Amino acid sequence: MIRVQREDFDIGAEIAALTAGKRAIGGVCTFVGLVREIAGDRAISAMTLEHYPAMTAKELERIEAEARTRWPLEATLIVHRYGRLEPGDRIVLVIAASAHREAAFEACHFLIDFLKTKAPFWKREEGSEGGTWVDARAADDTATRRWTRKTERPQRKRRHAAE
Amino acid sequence: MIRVQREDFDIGAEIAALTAGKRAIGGVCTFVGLVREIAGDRAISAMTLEHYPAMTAKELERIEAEARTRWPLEATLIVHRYGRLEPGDRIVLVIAASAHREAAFEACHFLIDFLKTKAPFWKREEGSEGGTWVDARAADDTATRRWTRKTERPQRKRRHAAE
Amino acid sequence: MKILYFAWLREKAGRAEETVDVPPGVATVGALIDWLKGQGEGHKAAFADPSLVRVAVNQEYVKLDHPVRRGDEVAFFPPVTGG
Amino acid sequence: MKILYFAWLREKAGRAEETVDVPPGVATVGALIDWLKGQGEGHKAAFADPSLVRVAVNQEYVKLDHPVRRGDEVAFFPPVTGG
Repeated sequence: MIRVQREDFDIGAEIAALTAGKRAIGGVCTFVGLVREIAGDRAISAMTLEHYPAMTAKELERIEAEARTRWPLEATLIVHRYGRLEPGDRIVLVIAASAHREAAFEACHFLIDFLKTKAPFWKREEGSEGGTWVDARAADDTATRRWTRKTERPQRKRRHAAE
Repeated sequence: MIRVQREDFDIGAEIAALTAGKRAIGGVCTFVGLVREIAGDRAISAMTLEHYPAMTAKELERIEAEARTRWPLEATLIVHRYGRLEPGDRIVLVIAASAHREAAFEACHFLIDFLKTKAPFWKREEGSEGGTWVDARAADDTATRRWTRKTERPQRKRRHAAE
Repeated sequence: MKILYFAWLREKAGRAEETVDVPPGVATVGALIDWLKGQGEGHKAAFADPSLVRVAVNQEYVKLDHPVRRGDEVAFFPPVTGG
Repeated sequence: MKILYFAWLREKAGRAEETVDVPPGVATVGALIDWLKGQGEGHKAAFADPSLVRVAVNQEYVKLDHPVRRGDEVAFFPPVTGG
């Protein structure tokens, strides 16, 4: 399930609603992204998240569907906010629930890594010297490439063996 | 911070309390373990968690301290329940918060992996044919060994490079 | 053809969207960018460094050689920074 | 010396804890287990397969060659299954 909204979300309520009655779930991994007060060495007073509504929904659904082909998941949720946010505010929520904890961890990690490089959101940070569009991080591309299926990493095999 | 308790916990409230006012946090990774209604091919009606109180607290504190030497964490929490639980009930909560999501994910994963093989808890499952003590899973030992520092895995290096 | 601009491309282009009638020769994303660059200083500034520009046609990521047709929704934006 | 038993070791030993006075020669965890096995059928059953038994002395995991002393708290239990 995916949702893009201006409003805040309640993590506990989201997990409870998503997992209610699904008694095959053994592990729930959740990631929450928060607005930091510092970006690089610059103090941030607020941030505005712009997005491309028609495409955002499609991309998030695509990412979620991909995760569900890769891991045996009982439930997934992505909630992403847009609009003006302040330090400490929640930006994004990703939940992956599975019978086993490895699948929950991997899928949750995959979802946020992909979201960071594929979902059409842009952050504009406001500091004392005005606003600046955030630059994409090369580290995010690297994180996403980790999940490329063609270059099967030894680690991925090892993890599955541990399940 | 660690807590061992009979009572349930409120995930959203725990995350909010743990991260309140800590504006350097950019990512919070949370794991929640739930009682499944099936274990192997056996239906479970309830489970009782026994533990060794004096040692449990020490072990959880040790595991938490170890995570904090390995990753730059702003906050960590482990809450583990004991006593009688039913399918769908929450068993354990692990939270790791950091400026960066990779550290939050890795530390949270490390904490639950270590807890599973080090913290002195024992599960007794009740089914239609009576109670059975749960056997330790070899997969849990494998998962814990992944984090052994001496056998540095290529994956661990790659991940850190991605930060 | 509907053109959308996001983030700093929107600011440089001076508009969030516009509907354009492109000449028949403009059949790919790359050709569309070249044509748009001739439409004013803002457009020229927006596309000054093509390596910073990402493109979606009908809400799907595409490359510069992707075809564009009448009725398409073509969006230009910088690398994404959500999450 | 205080001995604690958990999970199925507790059930087999038929007790959660006991305070024992061990002979002077019983100076390691391994020797303590051998001595306890002679204390009754329940004890014998609990320690029937030593590979399934984990030991903590004063709440720290130890191996069979770890020393035990008067005043120690020695706990026996199966591999843990929490989380």
